[in-house]
Amino acid sequence: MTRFVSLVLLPLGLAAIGVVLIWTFYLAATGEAGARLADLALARVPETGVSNPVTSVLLNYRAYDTLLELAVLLAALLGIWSLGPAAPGFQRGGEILQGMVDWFVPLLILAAGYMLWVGAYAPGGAFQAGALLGSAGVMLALAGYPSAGLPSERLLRLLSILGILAFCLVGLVLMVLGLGFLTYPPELAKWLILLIETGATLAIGVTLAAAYLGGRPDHTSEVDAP
Amino acid sequence: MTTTLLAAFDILLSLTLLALAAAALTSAEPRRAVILFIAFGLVLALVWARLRAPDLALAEAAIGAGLSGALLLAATRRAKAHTKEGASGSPEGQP
Amino acid sequence: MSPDTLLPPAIVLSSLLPGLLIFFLKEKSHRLRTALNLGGAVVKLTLVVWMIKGVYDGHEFEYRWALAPGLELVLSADALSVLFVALSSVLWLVTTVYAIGYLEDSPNRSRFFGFFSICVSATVGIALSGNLLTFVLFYEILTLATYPLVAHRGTPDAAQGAKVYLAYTMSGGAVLLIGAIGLQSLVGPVEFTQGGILGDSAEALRPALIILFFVLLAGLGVKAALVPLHGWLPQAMVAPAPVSALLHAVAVVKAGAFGLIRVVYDVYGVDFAHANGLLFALGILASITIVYGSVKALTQDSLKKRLAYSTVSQVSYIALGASIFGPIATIGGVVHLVHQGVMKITLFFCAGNYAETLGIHKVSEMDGVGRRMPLTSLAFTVGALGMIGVPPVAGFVSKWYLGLGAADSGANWVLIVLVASSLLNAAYFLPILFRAWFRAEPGAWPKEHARRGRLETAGALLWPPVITAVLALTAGLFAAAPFSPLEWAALIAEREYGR
Amino acid sequence: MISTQLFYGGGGILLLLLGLWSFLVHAPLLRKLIALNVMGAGVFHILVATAYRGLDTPPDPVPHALVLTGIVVAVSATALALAFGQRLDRDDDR
Amino acid sequence: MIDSLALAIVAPLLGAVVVTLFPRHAQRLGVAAAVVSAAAALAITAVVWTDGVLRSELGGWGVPLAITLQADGLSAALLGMASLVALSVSVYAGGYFSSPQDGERLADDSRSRHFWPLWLLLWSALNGLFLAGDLFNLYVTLELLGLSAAALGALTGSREAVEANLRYLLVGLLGSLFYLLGVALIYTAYGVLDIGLLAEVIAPGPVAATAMALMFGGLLLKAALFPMHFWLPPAHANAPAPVSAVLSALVVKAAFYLVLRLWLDLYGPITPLGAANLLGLLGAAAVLWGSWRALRAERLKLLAAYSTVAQMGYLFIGFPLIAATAAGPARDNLIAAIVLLALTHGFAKAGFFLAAGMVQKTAGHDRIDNLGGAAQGLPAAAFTIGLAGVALIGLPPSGTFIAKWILLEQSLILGLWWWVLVMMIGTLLAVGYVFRVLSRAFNREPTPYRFVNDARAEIPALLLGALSALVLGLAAQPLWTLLGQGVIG
Repeated sequence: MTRFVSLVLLPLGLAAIGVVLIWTFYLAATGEAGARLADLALARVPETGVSNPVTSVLLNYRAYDTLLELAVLLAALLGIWSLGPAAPGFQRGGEILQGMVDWFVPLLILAAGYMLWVGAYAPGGAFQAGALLGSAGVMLALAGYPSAGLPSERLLRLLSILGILAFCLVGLVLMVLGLGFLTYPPELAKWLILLIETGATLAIGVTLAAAYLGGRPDHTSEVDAP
Repeated sequence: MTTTLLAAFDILLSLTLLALAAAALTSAEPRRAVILFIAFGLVLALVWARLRAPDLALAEAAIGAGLSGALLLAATRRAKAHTKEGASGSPEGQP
Repeated sequence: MSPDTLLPPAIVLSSLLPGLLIFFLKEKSHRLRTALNLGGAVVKLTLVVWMIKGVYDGHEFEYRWALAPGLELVLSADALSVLFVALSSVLWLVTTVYAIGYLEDSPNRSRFFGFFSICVSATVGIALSGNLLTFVLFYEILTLATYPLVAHRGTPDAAQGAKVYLAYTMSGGAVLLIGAIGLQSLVGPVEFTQGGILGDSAEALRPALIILFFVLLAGLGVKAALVPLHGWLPQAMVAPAPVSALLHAVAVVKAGAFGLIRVVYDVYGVDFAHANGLLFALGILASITIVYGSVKALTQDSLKKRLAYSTVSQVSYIALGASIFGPIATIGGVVHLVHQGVMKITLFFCAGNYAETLGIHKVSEMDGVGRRMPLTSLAFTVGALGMIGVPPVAGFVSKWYLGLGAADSGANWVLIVLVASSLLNAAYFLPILFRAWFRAEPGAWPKEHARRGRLETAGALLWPPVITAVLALTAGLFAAAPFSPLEWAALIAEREYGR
Repeated sequence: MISTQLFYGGGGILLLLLGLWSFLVHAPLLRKLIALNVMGAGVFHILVATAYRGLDTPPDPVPHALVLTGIVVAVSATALALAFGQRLDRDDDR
Repeated sequence: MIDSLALAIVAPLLGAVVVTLFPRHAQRLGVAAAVVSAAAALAITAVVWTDGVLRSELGGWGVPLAITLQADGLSAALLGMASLVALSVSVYAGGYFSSPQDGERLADDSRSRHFWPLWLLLWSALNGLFLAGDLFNLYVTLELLGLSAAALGALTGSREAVEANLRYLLVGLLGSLFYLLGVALIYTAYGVLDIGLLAEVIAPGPVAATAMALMFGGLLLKAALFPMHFWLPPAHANAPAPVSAVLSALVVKAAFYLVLRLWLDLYGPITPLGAANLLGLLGAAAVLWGSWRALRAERLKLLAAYSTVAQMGYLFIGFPLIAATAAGPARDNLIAAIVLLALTHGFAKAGFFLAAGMVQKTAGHDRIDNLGGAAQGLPAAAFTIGLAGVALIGLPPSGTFIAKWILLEQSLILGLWWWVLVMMIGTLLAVGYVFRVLSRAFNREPTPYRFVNDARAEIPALLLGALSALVLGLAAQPLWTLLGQGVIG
């Protein structure tokens, strides 16, 4: 009976929904929306301080979305920490993996730096860079480093909020200066974005690596005992 | 000519994508499902590169396929360890 | 805002604020609590006296507060509301004194007196309601505030009684709410107006209006304990005696009866109600209740239960008065609002005294109690004779006007009801009096408490029934004096009939 | 260009439905998470298709930015859900 | 120029940052951040009240490129309620997590550390959601809300709590995806994300209808509208009391707010009556089913959770009434009544859960049938439950009474008597479940009567109860003034 539902009835229902969705998507795509926001967004890219349009949107037009997104990452990390300590570390990887890691991790970190810088005018940016940093952490964890190369808890906490902190401080300072929250002056935009992106990259990197460990770093007790 | 070629490419890519998705979703063996999911993510990155979204292709490859995949893989490993040890799991479960 | 505007809310607040403060008092703060209780009661009484004089002189007391667009809280005073306010304020003062004595050294008094004060505030609010919304609002608050009093003792009996009470009154409240909103959705905000509010719209909406009348009747009938909605009242007698006094005389059943009077006279208008047979239906219902309550009272051995069924019966005199077309019967009904209250509270105080002093709960245990507790028994006798309708106690006056009004409007069947009911009253009260005065004292009382002082029981328990008994006598003897309940009821009837 | 949009948009919808089916049918947490991720990928795919404006015109950067945000949210949620699962497993072990 | 809208979101966010940085001082810093956050949000409510709608286009790009924040009367009303509830919960939490409890696993100190940053993130998401004027931005706030809420709900650490909140997390993600799909469709069709701009161009038709179905579907899942409520009772009943309060009073309310917002701003005018009737029908089912289950619940917090299911139902019964009423004062009254209902329930349910937490802590459990002594020994908590109960039932003088009166009156005027029937049955069932609890406060054993036993926990709860049962009922008129800013009139 359940098999019948899951293999016949449900797919039939979903297929019906699919037909409606495809039809409406067809209507939507062929309707009169035209260029949508594309032309406007592209036209003003030169004013944003970066030349990669996606970065313009992420860090300038819709920077506020990105701020909240960093908050989502932080929430996930804090949630993971609240659920308990990390699982016991993996067994130390073999010699070959060790050797690879010694090569690979510095390379990933370098690549992350490059990705961060290049994001201003070419594909890349804080998220991709942060992801590379996070991958470096995953590598280290796989190779058997129990803390995935992450620093002490105090520093880890600092790094994980760096993106939000940079965003909020820049936003508030600009607001107090009378420009409005997250309204960059064009001549400074490039550097402010880079500043925020640097913070965000570090935050994303450590967050993803810490999330991979799946729990509070196990040196909690020694660092943060009351 | 190029349009036809492109169309063929589009169809091939999409079919691969859907096939990988379907395979990942129907695979009952966790590890296999996750590996198929990673492959799916990588092909998706390729499709997005084709759709002129290189930023997204990079992000999907690194985050969607890479890190999510790594997270899920780690979970399968833990789950395996858990089912091995968990056979004798005590019911009270309180420290 | 002039004093005239603020007087009605001030009367409500005079008991509400002390009540709220009392909740926060520690159990031991006996004096402060007593001071708040009595202070509130005295302030309230003073304000009420001021209001009586004002209404008599034709002042308009009206306070309006917008709750939401189209929904107004209106507190105002007309002759009818002043009558009810005066009744509840006087009896509240007496009951507070009684309750202080009754609950001496028992637990959770802060909780008790807090809700007790809210109860009276709600009753006064009902009395002063200037529109149906306000009436419903205070009516529901009254239900809510009496629940903790009924449940106060925490025994399984009390829990059960409270549950039944709640089930009845909340359902009644819901029905009343529907009726009130239904009426408002038809004719707009329902402001109580002498002669009714329907005016020209009445004919077009007649069927809906008639249905709504019965909906309102069902809602109000629960508190007024009309048969078959009376079931909660005998069950609720498990409450402490001062609460019974409150339920039966001061607040709850009175709120229902008062609501019926309001709906008949100031919402529908007596002419419309008469023309469409609504009065007749109400009269039938009231008559059935009167007879049924009395018959049930006959067989109760529990003293409080017998008194409870007596209430079922007696409160319906008020409804009966409202249901007879003509000012004389109206006088009888309205004045019974006061008379029944004064007499019934006396009876419950006395029942409480018997229970507290000698442990007597049953009629069959009352042999010779008159000699042991003469003052209490004297008060009880006055109340009982009044209920039967023996002159010169107040009850006689009510019945006299009811009968006269019925004869005057040609409703002779009502006379039969009155006579039958009086005979039944006599049948269940006279044996009690006989036992109390003419039977010999038993060897030992069921559970006699140590005597305190020279009096037959504690002073705070003894004087309230004596005072209310004297009031019941006075109201009968000096019925024709100015500002007597009867005169006031006549004023109300005159204004309602506009003649 | 419209046809490409429609083609890939349709693909996105199919992914979404496949994922939804799997989410509803399969109980294990891991499979539910893969299903949610495939569903998310479907929605992102639709946005990427919407952004596409042909080989010669630069695409709309706004949906791209939205998708980037979405990807990060998705990985955060996956990580958190896995931590929940891990916690439950650990409780079983004890 | 101070952008008070951005400030209301940044204040709790920075608070979360600070408590993350200094976990050892989480308690003190957290309460301080709560005070600042509440002040920032209440300032918005006050300014909207006096000066009208506030609007801010972040980044200085102007619509359609920029994300707008907007506070009209509706946002301001919910923001105000949320701030007061959140502040009370913060004060309460300060005491709650600092004393040991039965059945809790994590050390309390560590629970407090985890509570504060997540809670402030959740608060930030709430403020962001109430102020957002952009469809995609709403998606991000929804995700932030969902993730932090699920993590907070699992803080008790019991297996039931973790399981229930994992389910809540997954359901929330599914809902968000539906919502996002709707947004994608909207963007494909209309090319804008700003709600104000979209309102100008959106037209009735299959695209708008499908987008609405998708977005509403996702949001209703999050609002736990029957039959999508299955996740709520276990998640809310097993969370720590201050978290339960937030989840029931604010988080589901946020999803409802969004439905109402989209309905009023976008979809109401272009949607057939049938859709509104469907919402009403589900609402009615929620009222009946939720109340019934609350009546049968054995645990106090489970009862409260089912009551939330029921109370959310009332809110949705408003939609068919709004849809059937022509624009004008009557419709405005309905809208205001629904908002009033939502606000009252927010205060009442928060107070209820906080008080329930006190009772549970004292008794060591929350099985209703065995609560006697604990309830009588905690007059303030019992009183709070009483006040909140008055509001849940809809007795005067609670805000619910006024709101229900308006809803009932309009139903009768429209001749839609079946909604009346549902509301009255729900009300009577609520009498049943509320008094089932209250009857436990009357016990034979005398207890040393002290009204307030733990001021830090009881006073906030009591104030919330009083707000719902007294203030909102007797002083609801200002809500009409507030909603007059851009919503009604």
